[in-house]
Formats: sequence, structure tokens, C-alpha cells
Amino acid sequence: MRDMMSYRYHPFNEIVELEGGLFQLNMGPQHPISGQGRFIVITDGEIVYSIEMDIGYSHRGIEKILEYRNLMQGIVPIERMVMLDTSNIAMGYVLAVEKLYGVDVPPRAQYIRTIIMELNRIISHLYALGLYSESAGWNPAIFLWTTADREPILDILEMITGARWSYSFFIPGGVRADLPRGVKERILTTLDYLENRIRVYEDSWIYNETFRMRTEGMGVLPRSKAIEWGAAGPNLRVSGVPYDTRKNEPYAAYDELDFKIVTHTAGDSYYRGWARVEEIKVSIDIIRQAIENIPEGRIRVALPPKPVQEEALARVETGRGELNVYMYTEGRDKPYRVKISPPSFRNFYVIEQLPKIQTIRLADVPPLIYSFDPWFLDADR
Amino acid sequence: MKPEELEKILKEKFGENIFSTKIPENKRLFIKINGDIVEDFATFLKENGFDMPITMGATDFLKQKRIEIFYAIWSSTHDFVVFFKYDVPRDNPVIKSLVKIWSGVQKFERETWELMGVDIEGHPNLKPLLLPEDWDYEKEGYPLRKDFNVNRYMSPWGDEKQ
Amino acid sequence: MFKDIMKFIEVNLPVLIKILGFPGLTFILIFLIFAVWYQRKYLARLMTRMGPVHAGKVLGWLQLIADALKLLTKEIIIPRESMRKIFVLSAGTLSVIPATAITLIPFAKDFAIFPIRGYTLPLFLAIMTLYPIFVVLMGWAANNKFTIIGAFRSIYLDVAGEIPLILSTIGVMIWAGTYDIQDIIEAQKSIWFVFPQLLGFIVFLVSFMAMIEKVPFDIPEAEAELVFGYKTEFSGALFLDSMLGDYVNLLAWSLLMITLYFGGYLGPSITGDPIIDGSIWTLIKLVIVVTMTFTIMISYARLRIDQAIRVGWNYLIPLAILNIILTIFVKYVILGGG
Amino acid sequence: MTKKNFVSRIVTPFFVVLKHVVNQPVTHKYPFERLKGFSRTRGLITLDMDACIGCGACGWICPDHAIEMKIVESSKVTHPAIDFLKCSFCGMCVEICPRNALDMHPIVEIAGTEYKNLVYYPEKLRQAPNLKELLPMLKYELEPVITPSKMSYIRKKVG
Repeated sequence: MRDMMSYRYHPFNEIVELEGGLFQLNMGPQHPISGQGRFIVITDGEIVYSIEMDIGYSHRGIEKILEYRNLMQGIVPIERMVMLDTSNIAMGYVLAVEKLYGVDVPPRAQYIRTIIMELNRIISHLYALGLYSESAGWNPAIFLWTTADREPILDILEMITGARWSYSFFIPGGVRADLPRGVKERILTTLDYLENRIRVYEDSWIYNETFRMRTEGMGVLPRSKAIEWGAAGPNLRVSGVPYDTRKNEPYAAYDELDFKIVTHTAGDSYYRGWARVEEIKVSIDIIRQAIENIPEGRIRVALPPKPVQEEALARVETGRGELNVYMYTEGRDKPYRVKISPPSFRNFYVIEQLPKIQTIRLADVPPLIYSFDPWFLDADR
Repeated sequence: MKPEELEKILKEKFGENIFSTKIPENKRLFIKINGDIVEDFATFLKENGFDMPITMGATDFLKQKRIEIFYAIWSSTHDFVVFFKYDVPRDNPVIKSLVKIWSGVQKFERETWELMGVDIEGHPNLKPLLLPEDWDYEKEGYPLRKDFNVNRYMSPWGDEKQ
Repeated sequence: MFKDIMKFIEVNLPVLIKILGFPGLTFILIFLIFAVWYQRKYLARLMTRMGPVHAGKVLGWLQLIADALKLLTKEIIIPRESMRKIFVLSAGTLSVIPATAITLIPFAKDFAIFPIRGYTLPLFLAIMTLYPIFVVLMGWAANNKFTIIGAFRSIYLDVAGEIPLILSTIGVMIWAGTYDIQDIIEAQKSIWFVFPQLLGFIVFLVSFMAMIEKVPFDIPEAEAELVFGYKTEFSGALFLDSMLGDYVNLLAWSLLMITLYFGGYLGPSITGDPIIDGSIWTLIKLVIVVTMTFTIMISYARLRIDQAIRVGWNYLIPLAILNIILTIFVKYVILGGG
Repeated sequence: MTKKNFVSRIVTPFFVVLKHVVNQPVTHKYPFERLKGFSRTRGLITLDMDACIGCGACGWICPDHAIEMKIVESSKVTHPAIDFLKCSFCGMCVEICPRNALDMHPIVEIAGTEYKNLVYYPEKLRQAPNLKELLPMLKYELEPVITPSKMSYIRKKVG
């Protein structure tokens, strides 16, 4: 059909001299800031002409694995897509199955799901803040503070679900267990502690002159381009598109809780970081409301034997952005085809296109990339 | 605009080329269209405010000898998703790239080309994306196809040898 | 032959003790070990973690010696296409320059290695300006794309950092009315120069961070994209030398800051013997300045090279000149000339 | 853009960082201290051989095919053997077992130098090894970070 084998990548971490004084810089998988992937930067030493995100290093073929797992087993592989907010990712899969089988989940399960998803979103945003500050050249203080501040939340989640990150707590039809005793008071106290810590992050990070100088006006994503290239999550909202899946297409208990969408029109790297801190505050509100008026009742409902729909597209707001799960089934217990469109996959495309519309310096490449909160495992599937 | 109104407009414009439409819930419109009219169907959607591509992929139907290509486009003005799909013969699938209309689908098409083996015309940079560079398509086959032999990758249980 | 050496030692024993002893070689080595250990423990404490604990029962002090030994035993890799001699020599001489500058600093009244009087402050600054030249030599000799970029950035930064620093020291010289470091300290008996010279101190502090290349100005070794800048090619003992160079540079500049702004060895007497008192006070102030440096190092983001230069040229140099004018105005017009 | 003026944006980070000196380090010195798990923590799986009727439901539900049914001489039925290299501790086997024969303990110190000794046959699954045996250097187990005493401190401080 065509000869794919002829395409040869350059070996890792090698600087390749191109013509016209340019050289190709491989910030390869072994680079201190690149994470599990590689980005190839073509630059002349100062100005970056093209960034290419080379993904695929941790491609496990989750879409193929899901075709060999029944609906209950499918939760565990899909959580491995992003270790940071597994409950949001699992919610995507579970929502798609519930749409196929037309299940209406009891309200108490919906509230428990919302609490766990918001707790998970806080963890994911905190980790993203840590990585972003590290890439902007910070000594790893903020990274370690955020890691230390995630511990109380991980304890709560371990108390409820039994695991620190791979909860596999949501199943099609509800949740696996009810809230244990004493978790309500512990959550409220931890949220107070977190609110106190958020003020510290604002003072020492967001309203910090050197950070503002370093990231303001850098990597501006205009509204039209954000929509055309398909940015996802805070990166979209900060460029002036007020789209939040929890608000536009409410799932779980989001329609009964009122919260504001964090939006801005500047669309540069500074505000992508700022938006994540604001979203942590919004998540804290949501958890407080959910904890206050959580209804009593059942936590789980059995799936009907036969699916009502043949195919369904579920959209869920994960920490990194909006995850779309398309599922096609032929009535058997294993889904026939699951297509996952992760947020980082689309954010990487936006990162690759940005140098075409704006001059970006070599020193700005890591903060620019980490302002999009990239997650190579998420993009690789 | 609501999904029902768009459905009516599309029915008038494309008539019999639209095989089936479905509105399972308030913000979705599933459409099955004929493969030939994809280009102007897409441009028509783009003019009506459907500007953000969110998913693009392909499903392999081994028994019916066809591959179903699907696109999902969200509209920032009408705030709902159009999910249109069309069929392509399975033995030699060739589709036209929609990158000129929605540049966001470029990476999705690249991935579909690589994993499903669907040849795409007019795509700016068809390079391997997820699979290793030395992936031998003749011996291994395309991963997302149903006739892909998965057992080679199953690791044995415990201490039994393969 | 042996007899003359013995005679030579007896004749200038006190100077030898000073050179090899307190303000000289052993002090610098001990300071290196202390500074690196203190940095790791203090930064760890700020990041709410432990820092080295296990090596050496008490607070992991043995960790540094273990690191040093590890580095010394590592094999020295010299890149094939680099200039061999310059590559090896430049790393070694990096710490010599700030060490020679420290000899001028008095740790107590008339207690400096070279107790010369007269133009000691300009001499100190003249020696310290040699440091960036050797850094560039290192980067250039390694002949690797990363280190060359790192070396160039180091030149831009040093130019942008040094001029405001020297201008702010001029402010101090005018205020004290002398060129000599010891006289400047004596003039601070009434009040430390930090308060009258506050504007000059701010300029000095910012360019001080630029000179010792710590965050927010540690662009030459920005790990983020250049994988450690001009020190990338050094391994084993050479890496230890360049690290030594860094910390002695930090020692030299912080000693200058203490003498100019925090009244060098002045302070209420503890043991009565002026030499010991002066040294204790100098060391206390040194620890405070080093702590402040590490805190600054951790609480700001790294600036891009063009931003750092813009800060240097657009803000620091005008401020320094303004400071000089103000000092002249206040000293000669209001106070009628000291 | 920011609610604070220019000078405070330079000075406040310094003092915010300095205030952290008083905080206690949060590091656990692992082999000597260990984080105590909760009642629901999903760790080592143990099997009650008498209750197990060998139905194989756990083997069927396991998402990672980590459970195989093995013949045991001393009992008439087959019992599950777990390959802990594949197990992802999702706890579905424990949940689906009709006789509640499988149980999970907050022990996560499952390690082995060889592939073989990570495959637990039914006899080895019978009783959970106690912690002292796994971690000889263990001095004490730590309460989770937000302990009841710390909760009261936070509530007082935050008010």
C-alpha cells in the first residue's frame, strides 16, 4: 500500500545540523523536563521555528484491550490512561456504558461520584501546578509543596475507595461502596486546610513578579485558533470559550450544584496556570455543597440485560480537559469498539501549531508546553 | 439551533444521501451518510457554525466487509455535537482528508491511518505516530482491525512458559 | 635544604597560619562543605522534607564527604573534540580567583591575609571580574553546542550584573569617604550602611544574585532546556572543581556584602579578644546572608536571558546612578561634607 | 491583571517561603515508619480454603487474568492461585466471591527477587504474613497525615 518503513526518525537526544544555521534539538525521553515523551524543537538557538511532540512511547493499545474486557472489567485498563485523575477517566467509560444501557443511577451514587471526581480534580491540578512551576525554572519548592498537600486528599480517597490512585470505584450503574463513617468531617477539615494552602500558592506563585514576567504574553492562543485546533479544558476556557462539560452537558450530580466556570480572554501561559488555581477553589465549593446535601438511598443499580442504544458518545471534564469516549456495542457483554479521544492528544496538536502563529524563544518551550498540562500517557493510550 | 432543526435542514439539502439520523439525547445528532458527499457535507457543517473537531476514528466490521469512518464535531455557537459516519470498503479503504476544513483532525487521521490502515489522501504529514518505527505491517497487521492476532502479546500466567 | 624551609616557616609563621588556617584555605574548604550541606538541609526544610539524614548519624553531615569522594573517584571524561589542556585547566582555576579576592577581606581589626591598606575595594572588584572570563573559557573549550550557548549567556548575564554592582559599591565608597575596606567597616561603627544606602543595597542584592548565578538569574545552567549549561561536559573531579568555584564565588560576594552593608566584624564583644570576636560576628552575618540567598533562590522563577539583561540595563544601572547622585547630594549638601 | 501592586509581588513570595521553615517535614522514613492503611485498603489477598467452593468466579472477573484455578491435593475442589505480578489490586475478585472466601489486607509489601515467589499458590494464600516478619526494621506505624489531633489544630488555626 505504501512504504511506511522508509520513514526514519533521528536517534534520541542528538543535535542534528540542518541547513540555514538551524539545528534540531531533541528534548528526548531522557530529558529532565520532557516526561514520558519527546518533543523535537527546530531552532536557531533563540527563536523556535517548530515543535513536534513525538508520542507513542507508552502506547499500550487500551482501545484494543477494552475490546477484550467485559463492561465491568473495562474500568481497570482505562484507568491506566492517566494515573493522576483516574476517577474522571473511568467516569467517561462508565457514562458511555450507562448511555448505552439507558440506566438512571440513584442520586446518592451520583453525589458520591461528584465528590470523588472533584477530589481527584484537585489532585490533578495540584500536580499540574508543581510540574508547571518546575518547568518555569523554579527550584522544586512548589513541586514538593503540592506533593505534600496531595497527601491528605489521597488519604481520604484511600479511606473511601481503598486505593491511592487506581480507585476503580465507579462501575456502570453506580459506585462500589458507600461513604465510610467519619469521612464527612475529615473531608471538611482537609478542605479548610487546602483553602489555607491555596492562599500560599497564590501569594508565592501566581502573584509573583518573576513568574508574571516569564509567562505573561507568551504562547497566546487566540479564541478562533483554540476552537479550530480543538484545545481542551482550561486551555480552551482561558482563551475565551466558556465551555465546561460539567456545565454544558451536566453528568453525575453537576446539574444540582451551582458553580462558576473559570474563564478569561487573555489566553496566554500565565492565565492557564491561574485558571488551574481558580478551578481548585471551584472544586472545593462543589465538594462542600455535595457533602452538605447528599441524599440517602441506594448506591448501585443493576444493568438491564439488553442495551437500549447501539452507540453512544460520552463527554467528561477531566483535570486535563474534555475526554470523549465513543462506544459501539452489539449487545454482547464486551464493547465492539471503544474510541477514546483524550484531552492531551488535542492539546499536543495545539502546542505543535502555536509556533506557527507566534514567535517563541527556546527558553520558553518548557513553560509553554507545561502550561497546557500535557500528559504523554494520556495522549498515547 | 437545536439538533432537530439541523436534522431537517440536512435532510432537505442532502436528501437520500443521508441514510439514517438519530437523536438519542438532547445534545447529540448521529448521522449516517453516503461516502461520496463527505466533502461538501463537511463544508456545509463548517459554515453552519460547527467548528471544533473532538473525535475522528474508524470501526472495523469484519463480517460485513466494511470500515466505518466517524467524525464528531462540536459547535461553539449551538453547543451540541454532530456525529457523522460513512462506510468504506474494507479491503482497500481510501478516504479524503478533511484537514482543510477542520485542521484539528490532522492527528486523529494520522492515528487512524496508522492503526486501522485507512489510506488518507491530501493529508499534510502522514508519519507513524503511536506505533514503533520498525513496526512491520505485513507480519503484524493493523492493530485496531478485528483480524489482528492478539494472542502473540498475551503474557503467560505465573510460571508457565508460552 | 630542609633547614631553610624550617627557617622560612618560623619567620612568617603567623602569615602561614592565616593563609593555611582561618581566613585561608581550610576555612574555604570547610565553608564549601558547610554551604552545600546547609543548602540541602535548609532547602529541604523549606520544602517540608528531610534532606540528607542517614549518612553520618547526626543530620547527615557525612553526606557531603560521601558526595565529594564519589565525585573524585568518578572517571574524568574529556570530550574528543574539546581543547584538552584548556578544558582541564579552566575548571581547576575557577575557584582560585574568588579565593584570592577573599584574602583582602578583614575578619577582624587588622586581621586579613593581606593587611594592606589603601585601594583594597577596587582591587577586590578587579579580581572578581576575572571570574566570568574563566567561565566562558570552560564553555568554549568543551566545544559542545549546549555549553557554547551556556557560555554566551553567561557573558550577557555578567555584563548586565557587574556594572550595577560596581556602581552601588561606588555609592558606599562616597558615603564612607575612603577606598579601603577596613576604613569602610570602621566608618560603620555609628550605623550600618544598609540603612543610609538602602537604594544601593537593593541594587547590590539583585546584581549579587546575578553574579553568583542563582535563581532568578541562573540562566547559564538552566537545566530546563540546556541540561546544565556550560558545566555539562564536566565529570568527576572537574565537576567538583566547578562546584567549588561556584560556592567560593558565593563566599566572596557575600563577604563583600557583609563588609559593605552589614558592618563586617563590628558587633558587641563576646570573648573580649578582638580577633575572635570579629571572626565570630563575621561568620554569624555570613550564615544570615547565605540563608537569605538560599531563600531568594527558592522563591522566584528563572528569568529568560533577555529579561535578565533588560532588568540589568533598564532598571539596575539607572537606579545605581541615582543612588550615587543621592549619596553625593545628601553627603555634601545636607551634611556639609564628612 | 493582579490584585497586588508591583512591590508586594516581589517581596511577598520571599516571606511566604520563609514562613515554611516552621513546618514539620512530612517525609516518612519508610522501613522504620510505615503509613497505616485504612480498613478498606486493597493490598495482599488471602484465601479461606474451607469456604472456597472452587467456582472460578474470581478467575472469570479478574481484568488482568491474574487468577488461575489450581488443583490442591488436600481438598476436593480447585482453588484460585494469584500471580501478583499481574494483579492490579482492583478488589473485584473479593467482591464477586459468593462465599466471601477471599479477603484483602492493608499489606502492600509484596516483593520478590524472582518471578516464582510472586506467584502465590493456594497454600501460600492461606494466611497473611504479619508485618513484623515482612519489615523487621519497622519501629511504629504512622497515622494518616490528617490525624484527629491535627484536624483540631487546623480547625483552630483556620477558624
